[in-house]
Amino acid sequence: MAAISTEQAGAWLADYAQVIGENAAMLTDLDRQTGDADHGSNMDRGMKAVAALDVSSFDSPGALLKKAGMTLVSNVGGASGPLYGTFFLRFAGALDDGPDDASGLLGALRAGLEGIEQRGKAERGDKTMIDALAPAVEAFETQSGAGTSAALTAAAKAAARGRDEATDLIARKGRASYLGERSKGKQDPGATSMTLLLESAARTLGSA
Amino acid sequence: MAAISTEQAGAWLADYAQVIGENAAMLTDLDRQTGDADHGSNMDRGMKAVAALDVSSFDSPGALLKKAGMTLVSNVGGASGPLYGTFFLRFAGALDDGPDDASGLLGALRAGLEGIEQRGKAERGDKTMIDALAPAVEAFETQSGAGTSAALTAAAKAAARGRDEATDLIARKGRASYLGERSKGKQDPGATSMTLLLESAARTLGSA
Amino acid sequence: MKKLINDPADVVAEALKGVAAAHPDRLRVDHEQKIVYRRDAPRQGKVGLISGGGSGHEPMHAGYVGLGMLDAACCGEVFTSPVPDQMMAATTAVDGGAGVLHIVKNYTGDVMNFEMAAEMAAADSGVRVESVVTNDDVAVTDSLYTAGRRGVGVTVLLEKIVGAAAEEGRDLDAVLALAQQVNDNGRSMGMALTSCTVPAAGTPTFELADDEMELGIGIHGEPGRSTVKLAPAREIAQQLVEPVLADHDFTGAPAIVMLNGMGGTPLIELYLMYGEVAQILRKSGVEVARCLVGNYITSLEMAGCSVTVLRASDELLKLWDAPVNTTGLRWGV
Amino acid sequence: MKKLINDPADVVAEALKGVAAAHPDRLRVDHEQKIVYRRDAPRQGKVGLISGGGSGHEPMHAGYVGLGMLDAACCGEVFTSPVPDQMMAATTAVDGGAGVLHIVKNYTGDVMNFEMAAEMAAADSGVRVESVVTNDDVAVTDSLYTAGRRGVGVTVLLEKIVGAAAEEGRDLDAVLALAQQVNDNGRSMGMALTSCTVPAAGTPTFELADDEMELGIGIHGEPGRSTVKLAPAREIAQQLVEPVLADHDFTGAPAIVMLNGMGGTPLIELYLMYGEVAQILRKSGVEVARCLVGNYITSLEMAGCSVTVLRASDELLKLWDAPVNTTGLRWGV
Ligand SMILES: Nc1ncnc2c1ncn2[C@@H]1O[C@H](COP(=O)(O)OP(=O)(O)O)[C@@H](O)[C@H]1O
Ligand SMILES: Nc1ncnc2c1ncn2[C@@H]1O[C@H](COP(=O)(O)OP(=O)(O)O)[C@@H](O)[C@H]1O
Ligand SMILES: [Mg+2]
Ligand SMILES: [Mg+2]
Ligand SMILES: [Mg+2]
Ligand SMILES: [Mg+2]
Repeated sequence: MAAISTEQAGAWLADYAQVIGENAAMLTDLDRQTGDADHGSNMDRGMKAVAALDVSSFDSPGALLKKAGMTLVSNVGGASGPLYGTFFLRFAGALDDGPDDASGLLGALRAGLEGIEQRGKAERGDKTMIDALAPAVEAFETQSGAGTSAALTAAAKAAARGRDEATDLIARKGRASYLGERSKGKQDPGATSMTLLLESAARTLGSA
Repeated sequence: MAAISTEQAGAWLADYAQVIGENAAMLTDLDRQTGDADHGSNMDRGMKAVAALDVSSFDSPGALLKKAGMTLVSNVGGASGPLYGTFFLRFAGALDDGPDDASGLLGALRAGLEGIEQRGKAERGDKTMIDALAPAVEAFETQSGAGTSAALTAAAKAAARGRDEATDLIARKGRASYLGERSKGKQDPGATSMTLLLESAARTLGSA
Repeated sequence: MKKLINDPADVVAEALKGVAAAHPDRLRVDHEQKIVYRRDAPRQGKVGLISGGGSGHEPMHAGYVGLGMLDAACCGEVFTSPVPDQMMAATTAVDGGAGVLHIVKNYTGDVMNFEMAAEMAAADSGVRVESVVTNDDVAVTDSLYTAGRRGVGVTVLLEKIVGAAAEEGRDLDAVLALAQQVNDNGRSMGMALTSCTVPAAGTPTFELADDEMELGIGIHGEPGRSTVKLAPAREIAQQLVEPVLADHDFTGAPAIVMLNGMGGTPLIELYLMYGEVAQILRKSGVEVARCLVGNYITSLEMAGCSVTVLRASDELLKLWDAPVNTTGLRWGV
Repeated sequence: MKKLINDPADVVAEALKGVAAAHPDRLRVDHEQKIVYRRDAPRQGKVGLISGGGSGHEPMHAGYVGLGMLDAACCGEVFTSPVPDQMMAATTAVDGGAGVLHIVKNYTGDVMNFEMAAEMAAADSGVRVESVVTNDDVAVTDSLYTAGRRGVGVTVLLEKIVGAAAEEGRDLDAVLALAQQVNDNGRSMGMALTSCTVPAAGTPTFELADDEMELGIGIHGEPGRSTVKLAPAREIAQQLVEPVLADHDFTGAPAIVMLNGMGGTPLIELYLMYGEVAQILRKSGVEVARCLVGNYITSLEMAGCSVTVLRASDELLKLWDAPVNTTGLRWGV
């Protein structure tokens, strides 16, 4: 038994796919301002493919989330494909191997973060999705004693705060880094989609 | 002795060159609406070259105007180059060979008109420069008894009238003919520059 | 107006400086007269081929000067036919004793200027000059009450095929007859998504709303036959191919097809359009033997495309496949 | 948005249909995986060359597949790098036993996707894969606090030169070393007069006033280093060439120069720009041995251009001149 059920993992992916669909235009528009105007369509293409997976055919949440990660790698491309793909692949591995309480989820989140850091060679403060995910993992850790639900809510809030704080930064990784000073004041698309992912987790994995 | 002096011919060309310079943008704009947006720059390029001729080096008005015609042919291109070039070449020949009164000028104008008709294979009503020139020649003929000055004034007025009447026609020659019905209501650039030529003649050849 | 230019009056002269700088191995440029020559012209015994027209249609015509195609291209101002002096000079310069063919697109200005040049050449130089006037544009349906069909895409195919025949050593009569045959068997139709801006004019030649396109355009940025609702590529392909097929029988013979960009449309869209066109042709029983997809005869930065179909034959295909070495078309060498 | 397309989501797939329809003699298209193969791949004993990237840069890369250049091109969505599955499939398909070189442009997405593909290929198929990452864009001056210099124009020259070496039968180590040498000796700089519109986004990526231009752009319609006042071609040439020459020594060796259009700029302007660039290079003591003028690596319908200069050698010129038969570059065959 892992920290969440396969059904919960499925609900998370379904919810995120829907949220991404609803926010694709907004994400692409953010990417228009500091990148190449495709982050929303990239994520949407990927999550549509993920949403088409048959949840009932997977016998563990890790198996499902691993397939989701591979599906993202195979369908998204760009920077976000390998990064989100790696996130889910690592998350999945740690989840199935971890304990069945909040600390299991924490381990999975941390593994996902480390995967993104390794793949993208970026760190906090570079104005990327890491600026939403890293504070979220921290907040989850701080609150994990209060149970998964409270920890996820705190994580989602921290992600949003991290996303907003990153807006004032100068990008040092990814396409936005070419803008130098001009990236200041623009909200990062990846940090935005990452915040949506954690908000979606809070909605769907809370009762774990 | 021809119907006009070499100096008068020179004054005509100089005046027309100036008028074309002033109206080049307007002519190009008319051509933008029914053609390819170059009639003003075409005529201006040609008349600038004509204005650079040394009038004092020609020993007859015909010699000067012939050179002007050749200069237009060599510098304008497009439809208007051969047409205005032919006009001046034929005008020049008839002028030097003709009598030294108004009828000499009439013969020259008529020769110019015929040259344009032959070169362009167009006729009155096709919505071209002919629609200004042909009525001008007629009016000149009607008024030629009253002297060159009166005849030229009548010719210029008739040209303007012809130009305006042509606006309602459907073009059947030149680039505007591709527009079919859509050419209706648009003023023809060539009829406009031709009217300017006759107005210029009225100003400069009137005392002939 | 946003263009990579200096003074609008110098665009053609300065572009020719670039052509001369880029291709000294293959071309020679007479900057005074604005004529682009094949480096090794005149070729003794070979029929000389010259063409020309307004500039703004690049690569046509200067891009088609070289082995297996034109001997010279006379460059007019933007969208303004060249002057007879240019054609005269080019005619004299490329004549290798076998006469010269003038390839003229059917526009009033081009026809008159080439006519004057041919008259003068006959009188002055004694070079035998023949002319072919291309008029393949099916958008002009009425040729009695118009200046007649415009010469568009077929001009490119004709210059290639006739160029190969001249290179082979055919005589002027044979080359002229072949040119006529190519023109008679080719048809084109074009459309625009946007207008273009003549440098000296400074503003777009026509206006189109965001949901409109122009159907039946020529190549001078002039408005077309009609302004219609913007449509998906699939329908546009239909609107272009149907009038072409309705005007000539293209079945039962190999066809050479050109999907041409007007200058501002990216290659990805041209290939997409070609896919649509190819499908319609297949369904209509037209067997495409050779094709070109790209910018070959353009209207400055206009967005849009045109379709040209030529009814070919084994002989025409052989000439098509013959070596050509120009900056715009190159193969076999 | 005015484009010759059907559904924005289908642009790449449908353009590939057109590519397949147009060039069955030279190319084979895997529509499922969006890979364009050289018709006769794999070639036994030849190092396989694959490249790929987002679409919207045509003719790059599919236009460079063929004899003397690439064996396969993996086509991503518009401006989105392809996915590892594509590179994996292409790698396996083109391997002729001599290993495969991945030619990657330095963008975060491209690098990561190709990296994953190489990892997977090494694990799964046993094919030896090496990679070269091009990064020639001098507009990115700071590579510590950015994703590093972008891979732009040099990629085209590299694919040609390295393609000739692979065709000659050189082994993977030699081909890789040559690729590194070409990348190390080439520099580029680009500018835009207008933005472009990603089909799926529907609005232009950035805004520019009528009197502004964007300097130091990449090839994804992303804004550049700075927005500056629109200038005459002569000054723009200076603004592009100076940083290129400041970054590398191009004197004392033959140079290969590319004046590249971004997709929406007509050839007449590109030649005009080349004239300006050639003059500056001459004055700076750079001897241009070969050049390309045209649309070779584009950003959809963006108006603008880039300059690439490669310090060559007799050996590189020999490889440059070797036969190439792709839809985007062709000579000697
Ligand atoms: N090296 C990196 N590490 C982590 N995240 C990154 C990195 N580079 C880019 N990103 C994230 O990816 C987002 C852009 O994704 P997307 O637009 O889909 O890819 P692309 O930039 O290839 O078009 C950025 O907003 C940023 O958050
Ligand atoms: N066949 C013709 N006969 C007489 N005038 C003509 C003919 N064709 C065109 N024109 C005149 O030429 C004018 C256009 O000249 P211009 O714009 O300089 O040449 P082009 O049409 O080659 O660009 C038209 O407005 C018309 O008056
Ligand atoms: Mg992006
Ligand atoms: Mg005109
Ligand atoms: Mg014109
Ligand atoms: Mg992208």
